Amino acid sequence: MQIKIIIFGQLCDLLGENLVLDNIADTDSLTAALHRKYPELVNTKYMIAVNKKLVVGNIILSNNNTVALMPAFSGG
Amino acid sequence: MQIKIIIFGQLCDLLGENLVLDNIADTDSLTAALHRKYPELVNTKYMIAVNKKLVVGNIILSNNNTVALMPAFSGG
Amino acid sequence: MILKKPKNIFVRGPVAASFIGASIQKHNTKTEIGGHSIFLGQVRADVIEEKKVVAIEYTAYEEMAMEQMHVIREEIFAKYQLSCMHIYHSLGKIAAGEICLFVFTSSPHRKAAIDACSEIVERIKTELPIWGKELFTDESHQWKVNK
Amino acid sequence: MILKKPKNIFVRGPVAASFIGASIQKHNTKTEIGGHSIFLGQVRADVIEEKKVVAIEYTAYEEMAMEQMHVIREEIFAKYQLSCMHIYHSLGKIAAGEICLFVFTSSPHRKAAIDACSEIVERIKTELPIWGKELFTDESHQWKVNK
Repeated sequence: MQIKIIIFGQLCDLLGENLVLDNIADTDSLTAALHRKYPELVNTKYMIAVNKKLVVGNIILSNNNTVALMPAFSGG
Repeated sequence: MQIKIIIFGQLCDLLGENLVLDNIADTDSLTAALHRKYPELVNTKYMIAVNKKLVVGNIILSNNNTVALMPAFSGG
Repeated sequence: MILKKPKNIFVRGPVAASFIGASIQKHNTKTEIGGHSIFLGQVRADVIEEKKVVAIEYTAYEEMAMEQMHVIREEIFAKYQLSCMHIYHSLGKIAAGEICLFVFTSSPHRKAAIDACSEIVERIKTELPIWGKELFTDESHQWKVNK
Repeated sequence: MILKKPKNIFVRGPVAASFIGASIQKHNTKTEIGGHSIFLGQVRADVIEEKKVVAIEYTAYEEMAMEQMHVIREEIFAKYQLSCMHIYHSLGKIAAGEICLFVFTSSPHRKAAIDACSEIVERIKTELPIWGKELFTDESHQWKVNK
Protein backbone atom coordinates (compact mmCIF):
# COMPACT_ATOMS: atom_id res chain seq x y z
CA MET A 1 0.00 0.00 0.00
CA GLN A 2 1.21 3.45 -0.91
CA ILE A 3 0.38 6.45 1.28
CA LYS A 4 0.42 9.94 -0.18
CA ILE A 5 1.40 12.52 2.35
CA ILE A 6 0.83 16.27 2.10
CA ILE A 7 3.15 18.55 3.98
CA PHE A 8 2.69 22.07 5.35
CA GLY A 9 4.56 25.01 6.84
CA GLN A 10 8.18 24.66 7.91
CA LEU A 11 7.98 20.89 7.31
CA CYS A 12 8.12 21.74 3.57
CA ASP A 13 11.63 23.12 4.19
CA LEU A 14 12.65 19.69 5.49
CA LEU A 15 10.61 17.29 3.37
CA GLY A 16 9.43 19.06 0.24
CA GLU A 17 5.69 19.41 -0.35
CA ASN A 18 4.71 15.86 -1.23
CA LEU A 19 6.00 12.51 -0.15
CA VAL A 20 5.11 8.92 -1.00
CA LEU A 21 5.92 6.09 1.39
CA ASP A 22 5.39 2.35 0.86
CA ASN A 23 4.17 -0.31 3.25
CA ILE A 24 2.78 1.92 5.94
CA ALA A 25 0.09 0.22 8.02
CA ASP A 26 -0.71 2.88 10.58
CA THR A 27 0.31 6.34 11.79
CA ASP A 28 2.85 4.99 14.27
CA SER A 29 4.72 3.16 11.51
CA LEU A 30 4.41 6.30 9.35
CA THR A 31 6.14 8.31 12.07
CA ALA A 32 8.82 5.66 12.45
CA ALA A 33 9.46 5.56 8.68
CA LEU A 34 9.60 9.36 8.50
CA HIS A 35 12.06 9.57 11.36
CA ARG A 36 14.31 6.95 9.72
CA LYS A 37 14.25 8.85 6.43
CA TYR A 38 14.46 12.38 7.96
CA PRO A 39 16.31 12.22 11.29
CA GLU A 40 15.89 16.01 11.73
CA LEU A 41 12.14 15.38 12.13
CA VAL A 42 12.71 13.62 15.45
CA ASN A 43 13.17 16.95 17.23
CA THR A 44 10.44 18.77 15.30
CA LYS A 45 6.93 19.15 16.68
CA TYR A 46 4.18 18.32 14.24
CA MET A 47 0.66 16.94 14.11
CA ILE A 48 -0.78 14.33 11.80
CA ALA A 49 -4.22 14.58 10.22
CA VAL A 50 -5.89 11.68 8.44
CA ASN A 51 -8.76 12.69 6.18
CA LYS A 52 -8.67 16.19 7.70
CA LYS A 53 -9.06 14.93 11.28
CA LEU A 54 -6.25 15.35 13.78
CA VAL A 55 -4.87 12.00 14.87
CA VAL A 56 -4.76 11.23 18.56
CA GLY A 57 -2.93 7.96 19.32
CA ASN A 58 -2.36 5.44 16.53
CA ILE A 59 -4.68 5.05 13.51
CA ILE A 60 -4.78 2.29 10.88
CA LEU A 61 -4.24 3.70 7.38
CA SER A 62 -5.99 2.52 4.24
CA ASN A 63 -5.43 3.26 0.57
CA ASN A 64 -7.76 6.23 0.20
CA ASN A 65 -6.55 8.10 3.22
CA THR A 66 -5.12 11.58 2.91
CA VAL A 67 -2.37 12.04 5.44
CA ALA A 68 -1.18 15.55 6.34
CA LEU A 69 1.89 16.50 8.36
CA MET A 70 1.34 19.85 10.06
CA PRO A 71 3.57 21.97 12.29
CA ALA A 72 2.04 24.37 14.84
CA PHE A 73 -0.53 26.65 13.21
CA SER A 74 0.37 30.29 12.65
CA GLY A 75 -2.55 31.87 10.82
CA GLY A 76 -4.02 35.28 11.50
CA MET B 1 -26.96 87.05 40.99
CA GLN B 2 -28.46 85.29 38.00
CA ILE B 3 -27.49 81.74 37.11
CA LYS B 4 -27.92 80.49 33.57
CA ILE B 5 -28.69 76.80 33.45
CA ILE B 6 -28.37 74.49 30.45
CA ILE B 7 -30.55 71.42 30.34
CA PHE B 8 -30.11 68.08 28.57
CA GLY B 9 -31.92 64.90 27.66
CA GLN B 10 -35.33 64.11 29.16
CA LEU B 11 -35.00 67.10 31.50
CA CYS B 12 -35.73 69.27 28.43
CA ASP B 13 -39.19 67.68 28.33
CA LEU B 14 -39.79 68.96 31.88
CA LEU B 15 -37.93 72.26 31.94
CA GLY B 16 -37.32 73.44 28.38
CA GLU B 17 -33.73 73.87 27.21
CA ASN B 18 -32.68 76.97 29.10
CA LEU B 19 -33.58 78.35 32.46
CA VAL B 20 -32.64 81.46 34.43
CA LEU B 21 -32.93 81.55 38.21
CA ASP B 22 -32.27 84.51 40.55
CA ASN B 23 -30.52 84.62 43.91
CA ILE B 24 -28.88 81.24 43.83
CA ALA B 25 -25.81 81.03 46.08
CA ASP B 26 -24.84 77.38 45.69
CA THR B 27 -25.89 74.11 44.07
CA ASP B 28 -27.95 73.02 47.09
CA SER B 29 -30.08 76.16 46.86
CA LEU B 30 -30.26 75.65 43.09
CA THR B 31 -31.71 72.18 43.65
CA ALA B 32 -34.15 73.53 46.24
CA ALA B 33 -35.32 76.34 43.92
CA LEU B 34 -35.71 73.92 41.02
CA HIS B 35 -37.74 71.49 43.09
CA ARG B 36 -40.05 74.32 44.27
CA LYS B 37 -40.60 75.47 40.68
CA TYR B 38 -40.78 71.96 39.14
CA PRO B 39 -42.12 69.49 41.73
CA GLU B 40 -41.88 66.65 39.16
CA LEU B 41 -38.10 67.01 39.36
CA VAL B 42 -38.07 65.72 42.93
CA ASN B 43 -38.48 62.14 41.74
CA THR B 44 -36.16 62.51 38.73
CA LYS B 45 -32.53 61.45 38.86
CA TYR B 46 -30.11 63.98 37.45
CA MET B 47 -26.55 65.19 37.87
CA ILE B 48 -25.28 68.76 38.06
CA ALA B 49 -22.12 69.96 36.33
CA VAL B 50 -20.55 73.35 37.06
CA ASN B 51 -18.07 74.51 34.42
CA LYS B 52 -18.19 71.03 32.86
CA LYS B 53 -17.22 69.26 36.09
CA LEU B 54 -19.66 66.94 37.84
CA VAL B 55 -20.67 68.33 41.22
CA VAL B 56 -20.19 66.13 44.26
CA GLY B 57 -21.67 67.66 47.42
CA ASN B 58 -22.50 71.37 47.50
CA ILE B 59 -20.63 74.00 45.47
CA ILE B 60 -20.73 77.81 45.74
CA LEU B 61 -21.86 79.40 42.46
CA SER B 62 -20.53 82.63 41.01
CA ASN B 63 -21.66 84.78 38.12
CA ASN B 64 -19.55 83.22 35.38
CA ASN B 65 -20.42 79.62 36.15
CA THR B 66 -22.09 77.43 33.59
CA VAL B 67 -24.47 75.07 35.31
CA ALA B 68 -25.73 71.97 33.50
CA LEU B 69 -28.55 69.65 34.55
CA MET B 70 -27.97 66.19 33.14
CA PRO B 71 -30.01 62.98 33.38
CA ALA B 72 -28.27 59.58 33.06
CA PHE B 73 -26.11 59.41 29.93
CA SER B 74 -27.32 57.32 27.00
CA GLY B 75 -24.78 57.78 24.23
CA GLY B 76 -23.44 55.08 21.91
CA MET C 1 1.79 59.70 22.82
CA ILE C 2 0.47 62.81 24.54
CA LEU C 3 -2.46 64.71 23.13
CA LYS C 4 -2.60 68.32 24.22
CA LYS C 5 -5.99 69.45 22.99
CA PRO C 6 -9.33 67.63 23.24
CA LYS C 7 -10.20 66.25 19.81
CA ASN C 8 -13.70 66.68 18.46
CA ILE C 9 -15.31 63.25 18.47
CA PHE C 10 -18.69 64.45 17.17
CA VAL C 11 -19.99 64.13 13.64
CA ARG C 12 -23.33 65.46 12.39
CA GLY C 13 -25.42 62.59 11.10
CA PRO C 14 -24.46 58.93 10.71
CA VAL C 15 -20.96 57.53 10.32
CA ALA C 16 -20.67 56.37 6.70
CA ALA C 17 -19.35 52.86 5.99
CA SER C 18 -17.11 54.36 3.30
CA PHE C 19 -15.57 56.66 5.93
CA ILE C 20 -14.77 53.60 8.06
CA GLY C 21 -13.18 51.88 5.05
CA ALA C 22 -11.09 55.00 4.34
CA SER C 23 -10.00 55.20 8.01
CA ILE C 24 -8.80 51.60 7.86
CA GLN C 25 -6.96 52.24 4.57
CA LYS C 26 -4.95 55.11 6.14
CA HIS C 27 -3.27 52.69 8.53
CA ASN C 28 -1.42 50.68 5.88
CA THR C 29 1.68 52.86 6.26
CA LYS C 30 1.84 52.11 9.99
CA THR C 31 3.68 48.84 9.71
CA GLU C 32 4.22 48.41 13.45
CA ILE C 33 0.48 47.63 13.74
CA GLY C 34 -0.47 43.96 14.00
CA GLY C 35 -4.13 44.22 14.93
CA HIS C 36 -7.05 46.63 14.66
CA SER C 37 -10.18 46.40 16.77
CA ILE C 38 -13.31 48.23 15.70
CA PHE C 39 -16.64 48.66 17.42
CA LEU C 40 -19.62 50.11 15.57
CA GLY C 41 -22.85 51.10 17.26
CA GLN C 42 -25.85 50.79 14.95
CA VAL C 43 -29.33 52.18 15.63
CA ARG C 44 -31.74 49.33 16.31
CA ALA C 45 -35.37 49.39 15.19
CA ASP C 46 -36.62 48.27 18.60
CA VAL C 47 -40.34 47.71 19.05
CA ILE C 48 -41.60 49.12 22.36
CA GLU C 49 -45.26 48.64 23.20
CA GLU C 50 -46.06 48.05 19.51
CA LYS C 51 -44.29 51.24 18.43
CA LYS C 52 -41.17 50.98 16.29
CA VAL C 53 -38.04 53.10 16.73
CA VAL C 54 -37.32 54.76 13.37
CA ALA C 55 -34.36 56.86 14.52
CA ILE C 56 -32.40 58.01 17.53
CA GLU C 57 -31.74 61.72 17.89
CA TYR C 58 -28.47 62.31 19.72
CA THR C 59 -27.63 65.44 21.65
CA ALA C 60 -24.60 66.08 23.85
CA TYR C 61 -23.01 68.55 26.16
CA GLU C 62 -20.29 68.71 23.55
CA GLU C 63 -17.56 70.69 25.33
CA MET C 64 -17.87 68.57 28.46
CA ALA C 65 -17.95 65.33 26.45
CA MET C 66 -14.79 66.29 24.58
CA GLU C 67 -12.98 67.13 27.81
CA GLN C 68 -14.08 63.85 29.36
CA MET C 69 -13.10 61.92 26.22
CA HIS C 70 -9.68 63.56 26.43
CA VAL C 71 -9.25 62.16 29.95
CA ILE C 72 -10.39 58.69 28.82
CA ARG C 73 -8.06 58.82 25.82
CA GLU C 74 -5.02 59.61 27.96
CA GLU C 75 -5.91 56.92 30.50
CA ILE C 76 -6.35 54.31 27.77
CA PHE C 77 -3.05 55.25 26.11
CA ALA C 78 -1.34 54.94 29.51
CA LYS C 79 -2.91 51.54 30.15
CA TYR C 80 -2.53 49.82 26.76
CA GLN C 81 0.22 49.69 24.17
CA LEU C 82 -1.70 51.38 21.37
CA SER C 83 -0.51 52.80 18.06
CA CYS C 84 -3.75 54.66 17.29
CA MET C 85 -7.16 55.46 18.69
CA HIS C 86 -10.01 57.06 16.76
CA ILE C 87 -13.47 57.83 18.14
CA TYR C 88 -16.52 59.22 16.34
CA HIS C 89 -19.99 59.72 17.80
CA SER C 90 -22.97 60.96 15.83
CA LEU C 91 -25.17 63.91 16.74
CA GLY C 92 -28.62 64.59 15.31
CA LYS C 93 -31.12 62.15 13.89
CA ILE C 94 -29.67 58.73 13.02
CA ALA C 95 -32.05 56.35 11.28
CA ALA C 96 -32.39 52.68 12.25
CA GLY C 97 -29.66 50.71 10.47
CA GLU C 98 -27.25 53.64 10.43
CA ILE C 99 -24.02 53.81 12.42
CA CYS C 100 -23.85 56.22 15.37
CA LEU C 101 -20.58 55.20 17.07
CA PHE C 102 -17.20 54.24 15.60
CA VAL C 103 -14.37 53.22 17.95
CA PHE C 104 -11.11 52.17 16.29
CA THR C 105 -7.97 51.03 18.13
CA SER C 106 -4.73 49.68 16.70
CA SER C 107 -1.77 48.02 18.37
CA PRO C 108 1.26 45.88 17.58
CA HIS C 109 -0.55 43.02 19.37
CA ARG C 110 -4.19 42.04 19.16
CA LYS C 111 -4.95 41.82 22.87
CA ALA C 112 -4.19 45.48 23.58
CA ALA C 113 -6.28 46.64 20.61
CA ILE C 114 -9.24 44.42 21.54
CA ASP C 115 -9.23 45.18 25.28
CA ALA C 116 -8.75 48.94 24.77
CA CYS C 117 -11.58 49.07 22.22
CA SER C 118 -14.14 47.40 24.45
CA GLU C 119 -13.10 49.46 27.48
CA ILE C 120 -13.48 52.68 25.47
CA VAL C 121 -16.98 51.64 24.35
CA GLU C 122 -18.05 51.02 27.97
CA ARG C 123 -16.59 54.34 29.11
CA ILE C 124 -18.23 56.28 26.27
CA LYS C 125 -21.60 54.84 27.25
CA THR C 126 -21.28 55.56 30.98
CA GLU C 127 -19.08 58.67 31.17
CA LEU C 128 -19.86 60.94 28.24
CA PRO C 129 -22.75 63.43 28.52
CA ILE C 130 -24.62 62.26 25.44
CA TRP C 131 -28.33 61.50 25.23
CA GLY C 132 -30.34 59.46 22.77
CA LYS C 133 -34.00 60.20 22.08
CA GLU C 134 -35.75 57.24 20.49
CA LEU C 135 -38.18 58.48 17.87
CA PHE C 136 -41.19 56.34 16.97
CA THR C 137 -43.14 56.10 13.72
CA ASP C 138 -46.03 58.06 15.29
CA GLU C 139 -43.67 60.96 16.16
CA SER C 140 -43.79 60.23 19.86
CA HIS C 141 -40.50 59.55 21.62
CA GLN C 142 -38.86 58.02 24.65
CA TRP C 143 -35.40 58.61 26.08
CA LYS C 144 -32.87 55.85 25.57
CA VAL C 145 -31.56 54.07 28.65
CA ASN C 146 -28.07 52.52 28.53
CA LYS C 147 -27.67 49.07 30.03
CA MET D 1 -29.11 29.95 12.10
CA ILE D 2 -27.76 26.66 10.77
CA LEU D 3 -25.18 26.59 8.01
CA LYS D 4 -25.15 23.34 6.06
CA LYS D 5 -21.99 23.72 3.97
CA PRO D 6 -18.57 25.02 5.05
CA LYS D 7 -18.11 28.52 3.69
CA ASN D 8 -14.87 29.45 2.01
CA ILE D 9 -13.05 31.83 4.32
CA PHE D 10 -9.98 32.20 2.10
CA VAL D 11 -9.18 35.10 -0.19
CA ARG D 12 -6.14 35.34 -2.45
CA GLY D 13 -4.06 38.35 -1.49
CA PRO D 14 -4.84 41.04 1.09
CA VAL D 15 -8.28 42.04 2.36
CA ALA D 16 -9.00 45.48 0.86
CA ALA D 17 -10.18 48.28 3.17
CA SER D 18 -12.88 49.10 0.61
CA PHE D 19 -14.17 45.53 0.87
CA ILE D 20 -14.46 45.96 4.64
CA GLY D 21 -16.35 49.23 4.15
CA ALA D 22 -18.70 47.53 1.68
CA SER D 23 -19.27 44.63 4.11
CA ILE D 24 -20.26 47.09 6.83
CA GLN D 25 -22.59 48.94 4.46
CA LYS D 26 -24.51 45.75 3.66
CA HIS D 27 -25.70 45.51 7.26
CA ASN D 28 -27.78 48.70 7.25
CA THR D 29 -30.91 46.76 6.34
CA LYS D 30 -30.51 44.49 9.38
CA THR D 31 -32.16 46.80 11.87
CA GLU D 32 -32.13 44.28 14.71
CA ILE D 33 -28.34 44.83 14.96
CA GLY D 34 -27.13 47.18 17.70
CA GLY D 35 -23.40 46.53 17.61
CA HIS D 36 -20.71 45.30 15.24
CA SER D 37 -17.31 44.09 16.35
CA ILE D 38 -14.48 43.84 13.84
CA PHE D 39 -10.97 42.50 14.19
CA LEU D 40 -8.39 43.07 11.49
CA GLY D 41 -5.01 41.38 11.41
CA GLN D 42 -2.37 43.47 9.69
CA VAL D 43 1.09 42.26 8.61
CA ARG D 44 3.76 43.82 10.82
CA ALA D 45 7.18 44.84 9.52
CA ASP D 46 8.95 43.16 12.44
CA VAL D 47 12.71 43.44 12.61
CA ILE D 48 14.35 40.13 13.60
CA GLU D 49 18.13 40.06 13.96
CA GLU D 50 18.41 43.22 11.85
CA LYS D 51 16.30 41.78 9.04
CA LYS D 52 12.95 43.33 8.28
CA VAL D 53 9.77 41.39 7.45
CA VAL D 54 8.49 42.69 4.10
CA ALA D 55 5.60 40.25 3.74
CA ILE D 56 4.02 37.13 5.14
CA GLU D 57 3.18 34.32 2.75
CA TYR D 58 0.18 32.37 3.99
CA THR D 59 -0.58 28.79 3.07
CA ALA D 60 -3.30 26.56 4.48
CA TYR D 61 -4.70 23.09 4.41
CA GLU D 62 -7.76 24.74 2.94
CA GLU D 63 -10.31 21.92 3.06
CA MET D 64 -9.44 21.06 6.65
CA ALA D 65 -9.45 24.73 7.70
CA MET D 66 -12.89 25.26 6.20
CA GLU D 67 -14.28 22.20 7.97
CA GLN D 68 -12.77 23.33 11.27
CA MET D 69 -14.05 26.89 10.74
CA HIS D 70 -17.51 25.42 10.14
CA VAL D 71 -17.36 23.74 13.57
CA ILE D 72 -16.16 26.96 15.22
CA ARG D 73 -18.90 28.94 13.47
CA GLU D 74 -21.64 26.64 14.74
CA GLU D 75 -20.24 26.63 18.27
CA ILE D 76 -20.02 30.44 18.34
CA PHE D 77 -23.57 30.82 17.01
CA ALA D 78 -24.77 28.41 19.71
CA LYS D 79 -22.91 30.32 22.44
CA TYR D 80 -23.66 33.96 21.52
CA GLN D 81 -26.75 35.79 20.29
CA LEU D 82 -25.36 36.82 16.92
CA SER D 83 -27.07 38.23 13.85
CA CYS D 84 -24.10 37.75 11.51
CA MET D 85 -20.59 36.39 11.36
CA HIS D 86 -18.13 36.93 8.50
CA ILE D 87 -14.58 35.60 8.35
CA TYR D 88 -11.91 36.19 5.71
CA HIS D 89 -8.30 35.00 5.83
CA SER D 90 -5.70 35.80 3.19
CA LEU D 91 -3.59 33.29 1.30
CA GLY D 92 -0.44 34.11 -0.65
CA LYS D 93 1.98 36.95 -0.14
CA ILE D 94 0.64 39.79 2.02
CA ALA D 95 2.89 42.84 2.29
CA ALA D 96 3.60 44.61 5.60
CA GLY D 97 0.77 47.08 6.26
CA GLU D 98 -1.81 44.98 4.40
CA ILE D 99 -4.71 43.19 6.06
CA CYS D 100 -4.62 39.38 6.25
CA LEU D 101 -7.55 38.62 8.59
CA PHE D 102 -11.04 40.13 8.81
CA VAL D 103 -13.43 38.89 11.51
CA PHE D 104 -16.82 40.63 11.65
CA THR D 105 -19.59 39.83 14.15
CA SER D 106 -22.92 41.60 14.66
CA SER D 107 -25.49 41.29 17.41
CA PRO D 108 -28.46 43.12 18.89
CA HIS D 109 -26.24 43.86 21.93
CA ARG D 110 -22.61 44.88 21.99
CA LYS D 111 -21.32 42.35 24.50
CA ALA D 112 -22.20 39.31 22.38
CA ALA D 113 -20.63 40.87 19.27
CA ILE D 114 -17.42 41.85 21.10
CA ASP D 115 -16.97 38.57 23.01
CA ALA D 116 -17.74 36.41 19.97
CA CYS D 117 -15.31 38.37 17.79
CA SER D 118 -12.36 38.02 20.13
CA GLU D 119 -13.11 34.32 20.76
CA ILE D 120 -13.20 33.66 17.00
CA VAL D 121 -9.85 35.42 16.54
CA GLU D 122 -8.24 33.23 19.21
CA ARG D 123 -9.72 30.06 17.74
CA ILE D 124 -8.63 30.96 14.19
CA LYS D 125 -5.07 31.40 15.42
CA THR D 126 -4.93 28.17 17.41
CA GLU D 127 -7.26 25.79 15.56
CA LEU D 128 -7.03 26.47 11.84
CA PRO D 129 -4.31 24.77 9.79
CA ILE D 130 -2.81 27.95 8.35
CA TRP D 131 0.87 28.84 8.24
CA GLY D 132 2.63 32.17 7.84
CA LYS D 133 6.10 32.41 6.31
CA GLU D 134 7.78 35.69 7.20
CA LEU D 135 9.73 36.94 4.20
CA PHE D 136 12.70 39.25 4.77
CA THR D 137 14.20 41.91 2.52
CA ASP D 138 17.15 39.63 1.68
CA GLU D 139 14.76 36.89 0.45
CA SER D 140 15.45 34.66 3.43
CA HIS D 141 12.47 33.60 5.56
CA GLN D 142 11.40 32.30 8.92
CA TRP D 143 8.16 30.63 9.92
CA LYS D 144 5.76 32.70 11.98
CA VAL D 145 5.00 31.53 15.52
CA ASN D 146 1.64 32.47 17.08
CA LYS D 147 1.63 33.65 20.68
